[in-house]
Amino acid sequence: MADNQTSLARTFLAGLWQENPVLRLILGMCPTLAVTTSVQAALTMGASVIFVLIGSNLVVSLMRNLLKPHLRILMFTLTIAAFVTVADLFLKAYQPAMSAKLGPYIPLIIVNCIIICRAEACASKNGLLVSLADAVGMGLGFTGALAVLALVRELLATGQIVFEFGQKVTLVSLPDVPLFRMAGMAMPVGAFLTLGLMLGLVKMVTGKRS
Amino acid sequence: MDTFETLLLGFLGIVIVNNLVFTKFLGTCPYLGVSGRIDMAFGMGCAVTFVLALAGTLTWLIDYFVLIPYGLNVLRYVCFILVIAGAVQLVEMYVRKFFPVLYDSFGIFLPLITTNCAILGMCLFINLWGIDNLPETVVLSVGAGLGFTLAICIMAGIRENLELADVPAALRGAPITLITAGLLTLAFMGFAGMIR
Amino acid sequence: MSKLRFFWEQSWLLLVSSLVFGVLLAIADTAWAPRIARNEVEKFTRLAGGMLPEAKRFEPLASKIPVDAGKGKTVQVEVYRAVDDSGRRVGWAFVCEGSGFADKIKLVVAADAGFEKLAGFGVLSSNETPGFGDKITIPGGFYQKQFVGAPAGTLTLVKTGDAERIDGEIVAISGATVTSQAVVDILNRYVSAVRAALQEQGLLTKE
Amino acid sequence: MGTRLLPEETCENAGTDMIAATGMQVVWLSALLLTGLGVVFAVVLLAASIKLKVQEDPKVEQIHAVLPKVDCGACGFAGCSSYAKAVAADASLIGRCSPGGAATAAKIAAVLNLQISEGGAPKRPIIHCRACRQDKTFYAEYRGIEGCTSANAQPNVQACAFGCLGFGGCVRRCRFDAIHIIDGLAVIDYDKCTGCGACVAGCPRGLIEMVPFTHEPMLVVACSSRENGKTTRAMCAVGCIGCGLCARQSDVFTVKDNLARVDYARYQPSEATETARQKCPTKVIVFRGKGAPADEKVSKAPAAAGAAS
Repeated sequence: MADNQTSLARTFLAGLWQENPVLRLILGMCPTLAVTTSVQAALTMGASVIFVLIGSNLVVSLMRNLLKPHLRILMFTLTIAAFVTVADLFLKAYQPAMSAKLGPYIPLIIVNCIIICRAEACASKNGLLVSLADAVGMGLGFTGALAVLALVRELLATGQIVFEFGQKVTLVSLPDVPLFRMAGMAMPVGAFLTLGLMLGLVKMVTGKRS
Repeated sequence: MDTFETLLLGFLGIVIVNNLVFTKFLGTCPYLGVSGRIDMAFGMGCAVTFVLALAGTLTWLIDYFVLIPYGLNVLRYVCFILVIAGAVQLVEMYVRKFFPVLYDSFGIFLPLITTNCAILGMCLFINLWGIDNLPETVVLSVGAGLGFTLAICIMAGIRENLELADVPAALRGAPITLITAGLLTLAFMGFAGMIR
Repeated sequence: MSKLRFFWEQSWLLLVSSLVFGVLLAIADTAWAPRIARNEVEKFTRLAGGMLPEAKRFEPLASKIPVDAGKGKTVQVEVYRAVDDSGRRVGWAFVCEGSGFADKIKLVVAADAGFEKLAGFGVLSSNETPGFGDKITIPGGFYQKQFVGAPAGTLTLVKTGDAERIDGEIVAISGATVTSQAVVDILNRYVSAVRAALQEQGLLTKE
Repeated sequence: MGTRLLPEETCENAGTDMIAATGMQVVWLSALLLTGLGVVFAVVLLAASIKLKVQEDPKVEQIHAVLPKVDCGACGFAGCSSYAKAVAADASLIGRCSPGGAATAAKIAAVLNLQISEGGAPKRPIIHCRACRQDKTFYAEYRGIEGCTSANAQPNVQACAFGCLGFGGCVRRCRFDAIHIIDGLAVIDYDKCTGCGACVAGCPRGLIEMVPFTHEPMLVVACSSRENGKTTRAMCAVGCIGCGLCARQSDVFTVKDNLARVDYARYQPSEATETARQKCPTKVIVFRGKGAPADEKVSKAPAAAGAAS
């Protein structure tokens, strides 16, 4: 991708919709299913993925000419793991509740297909600016998809969206009617079904012939 | 003696009760991608089991003998992923060179495993559950691999029949696989809480 | 020498970056370690403080108490003495862990000064089945209230009974018997063992 | 809500100096551990990559180089190397790499095209039929399933049993949107076509053939009717009646079962092939490929009075 202005905007927008990692490239399923029981958790996961994505894309695109073939994968995993550890430490220090709730899924960002995919497909071939645009685009695309999924699941499971900053803040609260108290939505069953239907919806909207 | 009993219960527990794919969402990326045909799925399962056993033991050794005594917990993730990536790449080269036949059957899945959440996930869970002896680590790792193979082979069988089914256009491919996986999770929830 | 040169040329990037990342992570770790430790302690004291209102400070005991945690494993338990302003002992608190329905459950248990009656328990971490098992985490909820004032001996779980009556019987949460049983098991295992150890060390004498 | 039970300063200074003591030690130790691991892996992997080198078929290696090498499994194959091997063997799998998207597909096509004809011309599909709806005669109006395979199963859907049915069996298989049904006839858009060959299997009547495009555009006999001249004229205004005029002009053309064929191994555009094209009574020899002139129109009236509806 040439390094001019239009390609920057195009890479950024591609990440948001045409090549949205979750909805179109179907990558990064593990965190998407695991963490979307609550909107706050989804947003925290999205934020940490953006941070790691930007960090690793920049470092990878900085060293893209020095990479040797046999150490390629090792270098990517090392950089990504380092950034994920920083993110994990930060969360443990400043957001202990969230870090406990997300548990093992923060370190699992290392093997999240999106980050290694962007590092390999985009960052190791383009300059800093394009990689940055791509990282932010992909990150926001990922967070957006996660937030929507979490919204649906949390509303259906508990009937309310709760944010915890010290004290509980209930944004939305729906009547205590069975439709909004489906415990299944918080369990793995709900995760798979909701994501499956959501991907189906996206495919219908884009009318993609596969 | 009860250690054998714990090992057996632990093994059954990890294969059926808290199966990595259904209860912990680990390994869903290749689970959706490679479960098209049963032979591919089985090959993938064997490769994952082999690497999980190898990686689980290696990472536990490093964790137990180096990280915890010296208090270097911060390096846990970096060391784990370095070991896994290095081990997988080494094994792949070795199998490709000396066992070409074996390589064609399951070796080709090896590079796919470095970005597989199940491997790193399992290593982290071993650390999280505070397993403090080697036999239990090996048994749990192999069990997790077999659990993954079980899940992916069941899914491959279903998806092969799904090819003949009249799936609505929008749901073809990943969406229908996810919905099937959801129903499978429902089935596996029957085992929940059986072994703790 | 050419072998070494060739080796350095090929993989200097990996060595340099692993060194740099190692140092960076360690610095980040030491910078944030006190904050993380404080968060952990804060969470413990907030829960324990909730159960022992008059306690002002929690002092860890000199030595940890070994408790047999089943499956042939013994766990070292850190017991804290709850002390008010005047230094008088007002209760005990400690952290214990066991396997629940889906995953491990980590609890904070508090008892009165003489360790005769429990002052209740709080959940540090658990991921029981949402909608059923996670009812144990509600502070002051139907299930947790039954433990406040319960005898520090062995507790039994009953399917039906009067939850208001505070005695050795705990009424299970409907639909989450396995989780309720898990909590009772954890408490039975740790409470009696810790009490025995404290009695042995003569720390339960009236002050 | 509870009072601050742990006075800040006692825990703070007790905590920090204890951490600080080992602080420097942790930094020093972790640096040592990580570099140690790095050295071990660097040495082992370097040695392995040299000693365990396996020579790979260059074509597969070139394709592997082009792929994102992320081994995400989205293509249904287990990782990029096995996908590269599969694509090298069967070009119709080109569009499967979703992370790479169209860019990677085009690059694979470029690599493949150079390889398929051993460095010769890239292979492109051509369609052996050029009859639009108004050129064909129909015995009945077909209201069955809108699909070539199902229409092909019914006898006499259209007079000609060999020609293009126009229900888009090939369109459905093409991943590059390079083939369309225009006015009842499948037409290839050579700018978009990557030569992957997926459409060949889409046509139940086998009208699509992959041909090495040594020149651009190429001459093609756009018909597959093996009926004799009189019947073909009755069924279709632009069918090949097997008159043999083209074969007499240039040996590039041969006629078998009343149907002319171009021998692409010896194909060379020349004076003779040009006169053959002009002499053809039904103008069935046409140009196909980038920049191909439009087919010449032929008056609709088929010679014999067929029972055209």
